[in-house]
Amino acid sequence: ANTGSAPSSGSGGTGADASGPIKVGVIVPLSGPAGPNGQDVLDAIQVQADVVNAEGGVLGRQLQIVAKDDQSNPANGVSAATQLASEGVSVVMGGWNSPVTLAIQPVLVRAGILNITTIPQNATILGNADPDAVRLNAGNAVGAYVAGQYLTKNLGAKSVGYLLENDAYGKDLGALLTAQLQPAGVTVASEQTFDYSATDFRVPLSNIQGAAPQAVFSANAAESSGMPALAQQYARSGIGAPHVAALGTVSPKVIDLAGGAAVDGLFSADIYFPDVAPFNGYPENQKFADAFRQKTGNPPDKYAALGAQSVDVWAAAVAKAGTLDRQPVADAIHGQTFTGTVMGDVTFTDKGQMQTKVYAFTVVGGKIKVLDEVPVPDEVWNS
Amino acid sequence: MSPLLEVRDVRVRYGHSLAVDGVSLEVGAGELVAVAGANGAGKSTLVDAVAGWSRGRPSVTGSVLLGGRDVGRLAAHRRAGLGLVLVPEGKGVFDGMTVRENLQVVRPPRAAAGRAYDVDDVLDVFPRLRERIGARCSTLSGGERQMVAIGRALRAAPRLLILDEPSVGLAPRLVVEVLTHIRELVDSGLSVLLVEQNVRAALEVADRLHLLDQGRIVASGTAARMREDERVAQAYLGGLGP
Amino acid sequence: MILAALVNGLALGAGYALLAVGWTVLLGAARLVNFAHGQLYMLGAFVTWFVISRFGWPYGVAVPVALVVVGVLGVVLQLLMTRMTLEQNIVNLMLVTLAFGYLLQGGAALLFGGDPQTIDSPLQQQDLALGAARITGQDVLIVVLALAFYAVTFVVLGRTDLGRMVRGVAEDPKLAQLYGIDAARVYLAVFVFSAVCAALAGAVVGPRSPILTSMGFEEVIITFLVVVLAGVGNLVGGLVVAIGLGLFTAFFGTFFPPAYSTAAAFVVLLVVLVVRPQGLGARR
Amino acid sequence: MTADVATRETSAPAARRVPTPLRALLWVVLVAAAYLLPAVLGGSDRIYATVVLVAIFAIMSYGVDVVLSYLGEVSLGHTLFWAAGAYTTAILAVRSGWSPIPALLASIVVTLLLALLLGLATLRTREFVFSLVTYAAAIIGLTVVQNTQALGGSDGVVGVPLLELPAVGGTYVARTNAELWPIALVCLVLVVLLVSRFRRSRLGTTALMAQMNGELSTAMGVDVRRTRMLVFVLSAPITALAGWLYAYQRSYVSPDLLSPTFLLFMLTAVILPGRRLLLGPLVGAALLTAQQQLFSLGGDADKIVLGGVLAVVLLASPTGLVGIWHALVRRVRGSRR
Amino acid sequence: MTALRVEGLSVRYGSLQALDDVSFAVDGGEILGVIGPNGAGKSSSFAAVTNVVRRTGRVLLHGEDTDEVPTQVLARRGLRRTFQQNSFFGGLSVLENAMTAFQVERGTGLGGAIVTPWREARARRECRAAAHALLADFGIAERHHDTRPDDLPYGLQRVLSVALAHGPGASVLLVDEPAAGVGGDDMRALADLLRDLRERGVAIVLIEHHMDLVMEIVDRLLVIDRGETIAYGPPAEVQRDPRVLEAYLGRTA
Ligand SMILES: Nc1ncnc2c1ncn2[C@@H]1O[C@H](COP(=O)(O)OP(=O)(O)OP(=O)(O)O)[C@@H](O)[C@H]1O
Ligand SMILES: Nc1ncnc2c1ncn2[C@@H]1O[C@H](COP(=O)(O)OP(=O)(O)OP(=O)(O)O)[C@@H](O)[C@H]1O
Ligand SMILES: [Mg+2]
Ligand SMILES: [Mg+2]
Repeated sequence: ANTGSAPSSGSGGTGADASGPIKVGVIVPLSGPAGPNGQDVLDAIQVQADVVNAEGGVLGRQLQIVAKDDQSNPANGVSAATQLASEGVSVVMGGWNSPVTLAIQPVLVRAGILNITTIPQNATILGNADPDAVRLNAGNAVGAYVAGQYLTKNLGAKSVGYLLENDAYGKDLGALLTAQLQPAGVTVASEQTFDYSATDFRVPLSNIQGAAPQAVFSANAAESSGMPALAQQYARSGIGAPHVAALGTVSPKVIDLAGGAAVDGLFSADIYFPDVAPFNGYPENQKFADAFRQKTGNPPDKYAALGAQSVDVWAAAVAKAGTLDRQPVADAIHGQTFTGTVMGDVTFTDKGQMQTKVYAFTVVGGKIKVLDEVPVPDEVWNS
Repeated sequence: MSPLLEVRDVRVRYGHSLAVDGVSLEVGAGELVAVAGANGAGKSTLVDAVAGWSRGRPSVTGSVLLGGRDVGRLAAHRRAGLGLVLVPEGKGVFDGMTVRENLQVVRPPRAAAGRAYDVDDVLDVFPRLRERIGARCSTLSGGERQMVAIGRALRAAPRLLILDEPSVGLAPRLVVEVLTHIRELVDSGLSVLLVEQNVRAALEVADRLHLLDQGRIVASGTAARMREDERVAQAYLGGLGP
Repeated sequence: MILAALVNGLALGAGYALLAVGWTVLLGAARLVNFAHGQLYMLGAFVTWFVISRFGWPYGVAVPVALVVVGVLGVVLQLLMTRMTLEQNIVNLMLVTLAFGYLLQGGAALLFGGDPQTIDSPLQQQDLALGAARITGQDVLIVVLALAFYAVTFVVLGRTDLGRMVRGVAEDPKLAQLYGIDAARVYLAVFVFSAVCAALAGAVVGPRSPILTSMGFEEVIITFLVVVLAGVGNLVGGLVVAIGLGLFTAFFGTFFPPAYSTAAAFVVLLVVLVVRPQGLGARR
Repeated sequence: MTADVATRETSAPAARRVPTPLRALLWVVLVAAAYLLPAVLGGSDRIYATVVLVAIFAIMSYGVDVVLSYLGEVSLGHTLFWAAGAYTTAILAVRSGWSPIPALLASIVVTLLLALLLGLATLRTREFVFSLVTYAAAIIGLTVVQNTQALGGSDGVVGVPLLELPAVGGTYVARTNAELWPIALVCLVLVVLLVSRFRRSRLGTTALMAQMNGELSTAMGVDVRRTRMLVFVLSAPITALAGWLYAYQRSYVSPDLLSPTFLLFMLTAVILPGRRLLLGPLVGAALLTAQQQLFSLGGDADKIVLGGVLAVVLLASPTGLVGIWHALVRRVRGSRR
Repeated sequence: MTALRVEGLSVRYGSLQALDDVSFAVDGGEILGVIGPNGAGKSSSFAAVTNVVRRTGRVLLHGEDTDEVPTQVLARRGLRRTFQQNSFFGGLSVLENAMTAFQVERGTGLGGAIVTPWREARARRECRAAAHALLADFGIAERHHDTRPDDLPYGLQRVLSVALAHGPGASVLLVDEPAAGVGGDDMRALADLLRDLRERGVAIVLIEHHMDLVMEIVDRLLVIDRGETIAYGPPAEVQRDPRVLEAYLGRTA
C-alpha cells in the first residue's frame, strides 16, 4: 500500500562507486539503556565483516561498516536511515526495537535498500511496509509455541500465571500462548501487566502469588533493568511455581544482573549459545566466536550472533544473486536455505523469517544449562 | 565623637541617568535626620544605596560608614546584621506570611544596640494589628501592611533605622502617632534616617532636615531653621501641601 | 492480599517520599522546579555503585560518599543559578534545570558507561515476611529514612528560625535581605539539601533493581506529582501524598492491570488539580 | 519578568520602521531564498530531509511558543496535539483512505476538541501546576495510545501513504523529501504569518496583558480566562499541522510522538533563541535539527551538547541567544564609539 | 439617573465583616471622597462594587443592576478603578501600557488581523494616537513614553495608574489613594487632574488619606470605620463630626 512507486532503481541502492568497498549500514542503539547491546551487535557485525573480507569480500569487494545510533527511538532511526541512504549503503542491518524497525522500513523501501532485521520480534515487521523484509530473530509465534510446549509438556502445569509487558510484544505473546494453552485445558490463573520501564514488580508478583498458579510465564524484554529485576524479585517472592521466561529474554547478562545463582531454576529458551553443542561444532561459529572474543574480551551472546548472522546470510545471498540490488538479493534469501552459517544450517520462510533450532535452558549455579531442543513446526515459523 | 552614620559623596546611576549626585550626610547617635524632596528627587535611591539594597540594578559609588566602619561593600543582609535596618518604600512585608510570622522572621542581632521589641511591644504600638495577627499579609489593607513593615523594623533592634516614607497610606491620626512614637524612640537613644514627603509632619519630629532636589542636597539645617526657610515653606508648606 | 498491598504500598510510597522531601522544600523555598532532580537521584545511585565496585568499600561507607559528591555538585549547580533564583525567573529555572539534567545524564553515560549495574547492599539480601507480604531489609531502611527525614525537616523548618528564613526567602528574596537574611545562602543550603536527599533516595532505592544512567525522568515526574499535589512547600502533605501514591499504586495494581497505575495516578492528579489548583494541602 | 526582548521587539519599530511594501518584499525574498536553500546546499536527500524536518519541527514548536511567550506558561502537553494531528491523519489515511486535506481538517477538529478539554481543565491553574496538569494529560495520552489496539498500540500505525495534493493539472505527489519541501515550506510560512498576525491582534495584546498583570487587565476590561482559553486552543492546531506533515513524512506514527524527546525539543527550540521572537522557534528548530541530523555526536554526547548550550545560554542571558546577541552588538557599538 | 448607586453593600472575609451595610451614590461631574482609618474597608468597597469579591447589597451602574456582571464587563461599561498599590504591565513601555487601554476594545480580532491586515494596521495606529493623546492629557511628557512604568518618577506612576483606569473614557472612576507618596507639585497636578475629569462629567469616587487634597476637591464625603458608615455628607460638615475626629483625624485636624 505504501509506496506504489517501489524502489526507483539506481537511486541509491547500489553504491555509486562500483569498485570501491561496499558500504553496509547498521542501525542500532549506541546510547541509552540498550546502548551496550547495540554496541555488541555492531562489534559482531564488524567482526563478521572482517571475516568475510579476509575471505575475499563480497563480489570481490571489501565490506565497509557504517553505523548509526538510533537511540532506541523511531525518529532517530528514520534520520539514521536517511543518512545511510545518502551515504550509499547497499544494505541496512538492524533496527533494534520494533517501532524503530517499522519506522525505517518505509525510508529504506523508498531508497531501494534492503533491510535485514536482526532483533525485533513483533509480528508486524514482516509483510507490512517492506514486502522484502528479512528477519533473523524468532518471532512471537515461535516464542509462544516454545513456552506453551514447555509449560504443558515438561512442567505439566494445569494453571499458568502471566507477567506481561504492556505493549504489542507482551500482549501478542500472551494472546498466542493462551491460544495454545486453552485447547490443552490449561487455565490462565492471573494476567499481570507492567510497563516496559518498570523495575518494581512487587504488586504484580503478590497478585500472582494470590492466584497460586502452577507455573508462571513472563514476557519482559527490558534486558538491562526490567527483566533482571523481575527474575530476582520473582525468585525472592516466595512463589513456589517455576518461572518460565519468554524466548530470548534471559541472557547471561540478565542472569548476572539478577544476582547469578539467586535466580537458579529460572527456565527460558533461546536460539543461540556459543559454547554449547551443537553450536560449538559449527566451524563458522567457532571462527566468529573466537574473533568476537578477541575483539571484545567477551563471548558473543544471541544478539551478537544474530548480528554476525545478518552479514553472513547477506553476503551469501549477494554471492548467489551476483548483484547488490535489493530485489534479487531479497529473492535469494526468501524461501532459501543457507548452510554453514554462524548458526548452522538455516532456512528462510517465504515471508523472510529465518528458521533456526530452539533450545530450552535453565539456570543452574548462575550459569545457563541447556536442556533439550524444542522442535518448532514449520507452520509456526510461517505464521 | 564620630557620627553613627556617615555618607560620603554617594552617587547612584541607573544606566545613563544619575539619580543621586554626590550626596554626603551624617546621622548622629540619638538623632532623627529627615530627608525630604519632590517626587523623583532621589530620596529612595539614596537610602537604598545606604542600605546596600535595590530592586533595580543601580551602580553605586561613594562610601557609607556605620560607627566608623566602612560598610559600603557589604551586602544588604550583612548591613542589616550590623544594625542598619531599612524599611523600604512600598511593599515591605512578606505577603504570604501572617502578621505574626512577619514579625517573627526577624531575629534581633545579638549585640542589639537599641531596645529589642518583642511582638507584643509592636502590637502595643499598632493596636489594629492585634486583631489581624493571624491574617496573611496579602489580605491586609494598605495601611496595615505599612504598620507591619515598621513593626518588623522595630523588632530588629537597629542601631540605625531608615524609614522610607513610613506615613504613606496611613490615616492622618496614625501618621502623627507613628511619628511621635519614632521621636520617642529617638529620645531613648535610637538613630533614625527618615524619608518623608510629608515635610510638615517630618519637621514636627526631626532634629535636622536635608532637602533633596534632582539627586543633590539643596538645603540643610535644623528643623527649627528649616521651618523658617523660604524655599521649604514655598515648596512644601503652602496651599495644597500635605 | 490487602495486607500485601498495604506493605507494598508503604514500601513504594516511602521511596517516593524520600525522593520528594528535598524537592518539596526546594519548591517551597526557591519556587524551583528542578527537572534535574531525577539525574541527581541517578548520580546518587551510580556514585554509590562506583565506590563499592571500584574501591571495594562497603555499602555503608559508599552511601555517605555519594551524598558528599552529589552535595558538592549541588553547590556548583546552585552557584551557577544564584542570580536566576534571586530574580525568580521561574520559566528559565525550569529550563536550566532541564539542561542540567541533560548534562548530568550525558556525562554519567560517558563516565559510567551504558551498562546496567547493581548496587550491593547487605540489607537487600535480608527478607522479612509479614504475613503474606514480604519486604527486604532495604525496604525497612527506606521507610525508616523517609520518616526520619520528614520528621527532622519538619522540625527544622517548623520550629526554628531557619524555617522562617526559608519561607521568607521563598516569598521575596530581595526583601529577605532587609530582614538580615542572606537569600543566596539560603537558596544554596536548600538546593544542596534537596540534591542530597535525591542522592540518598538513589543510594537506598537503587539496590532494589538494576540501575542505568538513563534513569531519572520517571523519578522526576513522580516527584513533581507528589510535590505539586501536596501543595507548594507543604511537607506533611508531601509525606501523605507520597505514601498515598504508593498505596494507590499498590491497591490499584491489585484490582486493575498494574501497567495502568501511573496513568491512573495522573488521572487522579488531573481531577484534583482541576478542582483544587493550589494542591491538596495548600493553606488558602 | 522576561519581557526585555519583547518590548525591545515591539517598541523598536517606532525607531526603525521599514516601509510596509519594502518589508513585504523582504519577506518574499526571504521565503524564496529558503525555498532554494537545500538546492544550494547540494540538494541531497539528506539535506532535503533535514530542511523538511526543520519546517515540521518549527511548526510544532510554534504551538508551544504561542503558549509560552504569550501566556507565560510552560505547556508540557503539546506532544498530545502533535500526536493527535499525526495519529488522526495516519489512521484516517491508512484505514479509511482519506486524502490529505480532509485528514488535515479532521486532525484540526480533533485537536481543537482536545485543547478545549485540556484548556477547561487548566483554566484555573498557573505556573508549575499548569505544567504538571498538561504533562499529566500527555502521560495519559501516551498510555491510552500505547494500549489501544484501535490506535495501533505500541507498534503504531504503519504505511501512511504519500502526500498527494490536488494541483493544477492533476495531483502533486510528494514522493521524496525534496518534493515534500515546498509543501512544508508553505505550511511553515502560513504558520509564521498566523503567529505574526496573532501577535498584532487583540488576542495577542490581551494575552500579553493577562500574563503580565491579571488583576489589572481584568480591571481594564480583559476576560482573563477567556483569553487564556483562546490562546491555548489556538496553539493546538498549529502543533497538529506539524503532526499531519510528520505523519506523511515519516509514513509511520507510533507512541514515540508522545515521548519526552519531542517535548524537550519544542521547549528548547522556543527558549534557546529567546521568547517572543517571531522567527525564534524556527531558528531554534533549525539549530537543533541541524545539530541532530548533520552534526550528531551520538546520543550521549548530543545530550551534553544540548544541555551545555542551553544552560550556558540561559545562564549568560535570561532572554536566550537574542539577549547574547544584543549584548554583543552593544559591546561592538560601544567599542566603536 | 445616578451614575453609580450603592445600597446596603456588605463584604465578609471569613469571620471578618469588612463592610457592613454601606450606601452611597455619585453622579457624573461629582467627586465623592471616602475616608476612614486603615483597614476600615475602603478598598474593599471598590472590590465589592467591581464584583471582585463576593458581596451583598445592590450596586446600580447608570440605573442597571450589576449583580453577577463580571469585573471586565463592568470595566467595558465604564466602571473602572485604580489600585492602591501601583499596578502596571511591567514588561511594556509607558506608551504601550497606555495603548493597551484602547486595544482591549479597539484592537482587531484575530480573524480581522489575518483577513484585513490593513485594518489592523490602521487600528493600531489609531490606538497609538489615542494613547499619545491620553498621556498628553494626563501630563505625562513624551520623553517618558519609552521608559518602563517602574522607572517613572513615583508621582507620574500614580498619574499613569489613573490614566490607565480612565483609558478610553470611564464614566465612573474609582481611585484608590492616588496621592499616596505624592507631594508638592505632583500633588497639585493630581488635584487639577481630578478636577478636570470631574469637569468632563466623570463620576469619581476617591479614597484618600491626604485631608488637604480631600477637603479641597471632593463634593461629598463618606467616612467608614470598621466597615460601617459613620458620616456621610458635605466635607465641611463631616470634618467637624466628633466621631470622625475621634476615629480618623485625631486631634490635629
Ligand atoms: N529602577 C530604576 N531604573 C531607572 N531609573 C530609576 C529606577 N528607580 C528610580 N529611578 C529614577 O531615579 C530617580 C530617583 O528616584 P527615587 O525613587 O529615588 O525618587 P524619590 O525621591 O524616592 O521619589 P518618591 O518621593 O516619588 O519616592 C527618578 O528619576 C527615577 O525615575
Ligand atoms: N482578601 C481578603 N481576605 C481577608 N481579609 C481581607 C481581605 N482584603 C482585605 N481584608 C481585610 O479587610 C479589612 C478592610 O480592608 P481594606 O483594604 O478595605 O481597608 P482600607 O479601608 O482600604 O484600608 P487602608 O486605608 O489601610 O488601605 C482589613 O482589615 C483587611 O485586613
Ligand atoms: Mg521614594
Ligand atoms: Mg485601602
